[in-house]
Amino acid sequence: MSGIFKGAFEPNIIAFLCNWCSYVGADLAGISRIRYPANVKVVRVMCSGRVNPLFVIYALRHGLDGILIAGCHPGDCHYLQGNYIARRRLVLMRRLIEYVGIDPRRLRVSWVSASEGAKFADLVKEMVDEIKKLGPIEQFHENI
Amino acid sequence: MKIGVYVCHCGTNIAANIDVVKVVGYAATLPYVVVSRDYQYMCSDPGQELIKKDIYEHKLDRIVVASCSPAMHEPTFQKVLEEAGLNRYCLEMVNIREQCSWVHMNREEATRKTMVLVAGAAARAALLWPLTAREVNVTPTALVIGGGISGIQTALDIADNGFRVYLVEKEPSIGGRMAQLDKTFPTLDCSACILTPKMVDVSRHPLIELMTYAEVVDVQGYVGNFKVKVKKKPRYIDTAKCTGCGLCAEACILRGKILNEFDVGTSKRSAVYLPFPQAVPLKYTVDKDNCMFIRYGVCGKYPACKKVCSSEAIDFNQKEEFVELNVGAIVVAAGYDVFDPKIKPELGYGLYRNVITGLELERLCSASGPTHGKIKVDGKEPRAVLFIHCVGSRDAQVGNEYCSRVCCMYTAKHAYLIKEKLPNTKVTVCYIDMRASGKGYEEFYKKVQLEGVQYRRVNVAEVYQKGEKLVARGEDTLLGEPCEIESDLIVLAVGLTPKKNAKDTSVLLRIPQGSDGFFLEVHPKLRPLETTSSGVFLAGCCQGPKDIPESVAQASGAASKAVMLLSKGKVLVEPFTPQISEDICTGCGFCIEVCPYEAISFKDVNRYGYSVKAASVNEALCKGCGACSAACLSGAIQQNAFTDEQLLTVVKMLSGDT
Amino acid sequence: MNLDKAKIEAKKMLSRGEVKYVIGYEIGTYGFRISPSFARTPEEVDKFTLSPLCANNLVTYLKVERSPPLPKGIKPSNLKVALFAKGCDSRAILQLIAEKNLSREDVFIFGVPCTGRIDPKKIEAMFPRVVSKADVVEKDDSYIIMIEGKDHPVPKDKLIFDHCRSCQYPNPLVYDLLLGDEVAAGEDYYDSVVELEKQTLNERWNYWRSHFERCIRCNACRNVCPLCYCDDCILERLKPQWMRRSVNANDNTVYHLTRAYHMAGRCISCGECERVCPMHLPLMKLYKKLEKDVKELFEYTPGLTAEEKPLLTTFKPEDSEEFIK
Amino acid sequence: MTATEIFTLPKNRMHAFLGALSGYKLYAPVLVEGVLLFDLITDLKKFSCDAALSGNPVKPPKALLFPQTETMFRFNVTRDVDISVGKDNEGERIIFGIHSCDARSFLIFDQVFDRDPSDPYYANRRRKTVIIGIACNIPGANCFCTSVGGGPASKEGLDVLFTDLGDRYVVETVTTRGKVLIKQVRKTNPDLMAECQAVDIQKALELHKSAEEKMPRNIDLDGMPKKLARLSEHQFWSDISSKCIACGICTYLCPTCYCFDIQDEAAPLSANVYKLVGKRVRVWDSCMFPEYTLQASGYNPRPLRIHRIKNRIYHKYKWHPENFKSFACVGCGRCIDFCPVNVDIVEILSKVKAIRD
Repeated sequence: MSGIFKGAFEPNIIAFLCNWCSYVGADLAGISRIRYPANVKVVRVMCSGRVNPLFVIYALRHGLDGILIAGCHPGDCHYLQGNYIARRRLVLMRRLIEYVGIDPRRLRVSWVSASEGAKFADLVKEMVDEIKKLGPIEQFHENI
Repeated sequence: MKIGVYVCHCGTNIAANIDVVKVVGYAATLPYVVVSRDYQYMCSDPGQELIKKDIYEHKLDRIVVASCSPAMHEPTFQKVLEEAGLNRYCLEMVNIREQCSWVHMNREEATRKTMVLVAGAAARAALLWPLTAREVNVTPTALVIGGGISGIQTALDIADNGFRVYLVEKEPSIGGRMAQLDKTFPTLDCSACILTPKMVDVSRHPLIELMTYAEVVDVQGYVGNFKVKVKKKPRYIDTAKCTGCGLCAEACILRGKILNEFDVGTSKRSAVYLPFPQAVPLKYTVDKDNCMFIRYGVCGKYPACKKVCSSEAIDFNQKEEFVELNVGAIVVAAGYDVFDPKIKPELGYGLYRNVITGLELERLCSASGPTHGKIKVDGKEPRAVLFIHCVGSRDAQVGNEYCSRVCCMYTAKHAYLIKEKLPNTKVTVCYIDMRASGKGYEEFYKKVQLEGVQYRRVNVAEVYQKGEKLVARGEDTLLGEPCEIESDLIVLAVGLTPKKNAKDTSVLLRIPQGSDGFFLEVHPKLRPLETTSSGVFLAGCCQGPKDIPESVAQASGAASKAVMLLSKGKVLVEPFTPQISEDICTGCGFCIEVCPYEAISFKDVNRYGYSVKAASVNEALCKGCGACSAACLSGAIQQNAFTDEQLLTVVKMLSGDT
Repeated sequence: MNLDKAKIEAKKMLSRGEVKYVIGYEIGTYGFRISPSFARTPEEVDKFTLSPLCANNLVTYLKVERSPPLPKGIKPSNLKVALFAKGCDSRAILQLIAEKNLSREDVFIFGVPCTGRIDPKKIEAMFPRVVSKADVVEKDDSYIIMIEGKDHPVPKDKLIFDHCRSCQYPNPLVYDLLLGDEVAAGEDYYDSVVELEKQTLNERWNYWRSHFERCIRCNACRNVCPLCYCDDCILERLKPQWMRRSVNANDNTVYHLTRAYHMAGRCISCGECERVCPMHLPLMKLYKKLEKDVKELFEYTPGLTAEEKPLLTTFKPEDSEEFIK
Repeated sequence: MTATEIFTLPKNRMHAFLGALSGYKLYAPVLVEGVLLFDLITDLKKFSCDAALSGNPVKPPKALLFPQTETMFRFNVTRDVDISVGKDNEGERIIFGIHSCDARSFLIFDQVFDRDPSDPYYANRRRKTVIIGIACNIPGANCFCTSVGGGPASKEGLDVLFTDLGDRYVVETVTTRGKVLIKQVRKTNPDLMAECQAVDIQKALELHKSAEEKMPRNIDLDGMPKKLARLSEHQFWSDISSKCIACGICTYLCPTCYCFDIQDEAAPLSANVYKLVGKRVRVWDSCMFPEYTLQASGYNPRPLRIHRIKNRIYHKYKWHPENFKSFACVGCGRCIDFCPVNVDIVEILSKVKAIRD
């Protein structure tokens, strides 16, 4: 949790964005100067299909409060089908963490195209608000 | 391991919202970091020199640059590393402009985020290893989408450079908007006269394959090697046989019954038609939405057109065809739509017949237009004509905040033409701000005023009918008092908008649209012709409103960008192929299944004397998506530069933001 | 009797040198224990037994030490392995083939139609400290437990594995020799999973935590699993270290979540992981959940054919988007 | 060893007795989700004698002195490293309800961990732990303590020994430490324990004897080390090992297996100032895992189960005896009870004996 002001809970969220759509979309949000909270930190991958769902477990275990994974819209994948495969994996992973009692809202998957800068910004705002409500991830608290 | 960290101010773009100095101080404490500096403009020559010097002096192994988006300057800094003898893939960039300083206004938060990102980048950099980009050949052919003046110019320039060009136009003829114009400002030369020769050049050019009445429906592949699927809509006319004589149109039983799009509805045509006399190709087209025979299977006893066509060009059995094109570069010259004034009903368009748009006036003025150049309202010549500026431009209410940049001048041209044709008619122009910035424009504006055209700074609120007359009510913003202006004809200076299907095109080519809906260039100043998907360039109004000279200039620019790519003949493909640890691979074949390019296959490897199957990659086929790495259960297959370890170390670092 | 049929065939194959060995079951060293039995000679086949106690999924032996270092000059044998396989075991075989980790011609399968197996934890709780070798026969809806010549009839459902009750595939889906007549499938239910799904997030978390914190990470669940065939498991890797070595509720959770995700669309519900767990972790509640989700979301059931592509390597454009926006 | 003192304690006063052990952390067997485990008793109601008697806890008591995960020290790495060894704030502890076999396992641990140089983590806990045992009247199905020099009522490693006479316990102090403890209890609760009558002592001895006779598994291990020395290359090891699935149950649940692995576990603190905070942990390891002997080069001297099983047997019945004059096995039978594939150490040993050479 990144508390800038003492006490205030600032969710620490990691975002895996695909290089061709979502990362460009995030850049567009910047170019268009659309403001959104600083809680989300982006990791660039070539394709949402690169994201191994076990990254989610790893991130949660290391105390991240939320994980966002964004890729091209179904059908628009730069690599034809990466996002389709990612979708299956992540839908299952989300159900799995929910089943063991981790709030599934901590894992978000979205399709953000290169021209959806505004959507990306909204997505981040929404997710940050949501996770602020959920509070810091307690499950794996004693990290080290 | 020695890492250098470089944080860019980007003038104030970054420094204004991020405490760069603090970040640099922090970076110095990170593992392996031996140098950590900030600079005004890292991408500038001195900035680059700074990095090179450090690489030499401190024997740096890895470089972290925190600046703008890698989409912007990754190649720049990769080159720096190479010039200093480092492998270009030993660079890790941190996007602290587009994804930080430009979106986070709280300096403290933005700085904090930057520090954590830099920490992640440094950790990842330490785990990067040198890679060699692969060279792949470029298909020496270009695709130009859109046959307006921009597309035409682009196609001609590329072809004149000796490269094959496919020019795809969705209408039956090339020519685009310019073909609809009567005269062009400020020189008043006839639009057709300067455009038609170029159209003909296109049709005659040995290296240009013209595909009219066709649309791009799918684009796959990447810079240098795009696979494009084009849909050829059926014309129901065998273009090889059609002589363009026009007898079919004469004979068509729907003759004069169908609105003519080219004349923006100011005239009627047949179901089989030629958009305009100078059309290229000079081939007729059957409009399947209206043709009786196509709609109902019968047209009288026997379709009249078929009866009269001696060359038997009419063929109702034509089906739509799909053709696959391989091209190395794509230029998008998709053009624009004109603003639909119905969105502003207060101006009476569609309500009063004598409220028309500028484009409609163009057709009325045109000698080849429906009225052969005569301007009449209900058969009478208008005694007073009123022009209203900025319809659908600079107007937040309709969501177009931009200036369409051509309306002031084309209205001036219209006013002039009317004065020329009807010297006694009173011509008033209601403007908001007069913009005549182009070469010879201001002079033309003066000239028009001298012709007796009255310019009034009036903000028109509504238009209503008063007997025969139309009354425009508004506020004279110079006098600061309300005013009403009577006229017989009102011409709306409608603005330019993105094409209705711009979104589809954006998806098709994976090029972003700006907030205004026009396609987005990589950089508004320095890379106005390129898009974020490399190998795809922009020409003309699809990138934003332009007048003809600008469009032509940009078209030539885009052409030369494409030619640069094609003539280089090779492009570097990122070496983000996977590496396989054969001793870990279980041979389950998951990676083979998920690979969309069949780049992975089994090979027999010897494991302690046993022959076992293990995955093996064909780098030539691999496009580097990394799906295999995520599919692998044993972690045996790892994508270069995106290994589990390299990615997870970032996760770990970011997790430390507590 | 069916076992005899199998023994005859097994001896034949061994004496002809057609198989490396035959893997079956033999009465264990005490009480209700059953031991996997490797017959390398026709004589050793006589040890074989077949009873409701024979729960082990012998398919797991097709994956352990698949390529042991060979003495110089010795060539790896390419002989078949013959083994007994119940319905679930046969699905493991099919899944292994689908995942290219086994070829059909490498195994000879004695197909065992299965009416369910006895949960050793249950029977040893009911008959504690039984030293002498006991045996069990099935009779209608009950088991006759035979201890030191005394017979104790016990209703089946008191001793049978929970997951056997809802078994959908009691009959081998692939075999070379079927031992006995096919049996009827139980009805498909996920009561315990659904019941857990109904609880709140916190209740579920506490439920799993209370179990996971007991885990000693002995790896029995992983090693016994016929489909955990990586020679080098990512859970033991240090670069990157997916899971810390510390044994505590947190990292044990990581251990089981990782394994569970890796089993998604692959687990064939043989229940071995739960059977071998010395700490009584209700692992089948985890794996049944996966089975249920995979069925619901993708109409997919692993281990039914050798041709089907593994679930997570394929997709349908119309796949569920669920929460994705 | 001082002369023992013997008392009787009514069963229904057990809680009173345990309650009187103030100043100690009390560990005793409790049933958790059907699994018998040593646990810290914070609420005496949680504790039932019958549970404690129902058999050997699944997880051996070594876990209390040699936890599966031990934090050796914490570190804090910036440009330089600073290390802080945790303050030992563990008070005195009592392990109650331990069986004789498990108690003997501490003697074996002492041989390894509490000699010069001694392992501070283990030794420290060892010194602070009083061990109260309960004689086992009914051995478990796979018990063979008597074959490895122990017995169901062996006092080795115990400070106090309880024997269950049905409605009461015979409480016998074994060490001075035990004496002191009992004295303390009696001081605070004078009427709790009575001097033990001769008949009860007699009863207890009979129970001990009958338990010994009931011992289900017996094997004469005389000369085992030498025998093993001669069989190291024998074929039958491969028959033994073919069914092993190489899990860690036998070793983790073994009260005498003491192998461990050492790891640094750290996480970065990357906000504002960078530092790496973490700890060095010691975790149980098992010679049954391939990783156990895997070398950095990738070479593994014990690549196969046959090598590893052999190692386990040899360690317990050859090498350790040769070094310490006692088997590294207390005959608790856990490895047999919980092996999923019925690898039976007694059977293996009998086979070894049976081999003619």
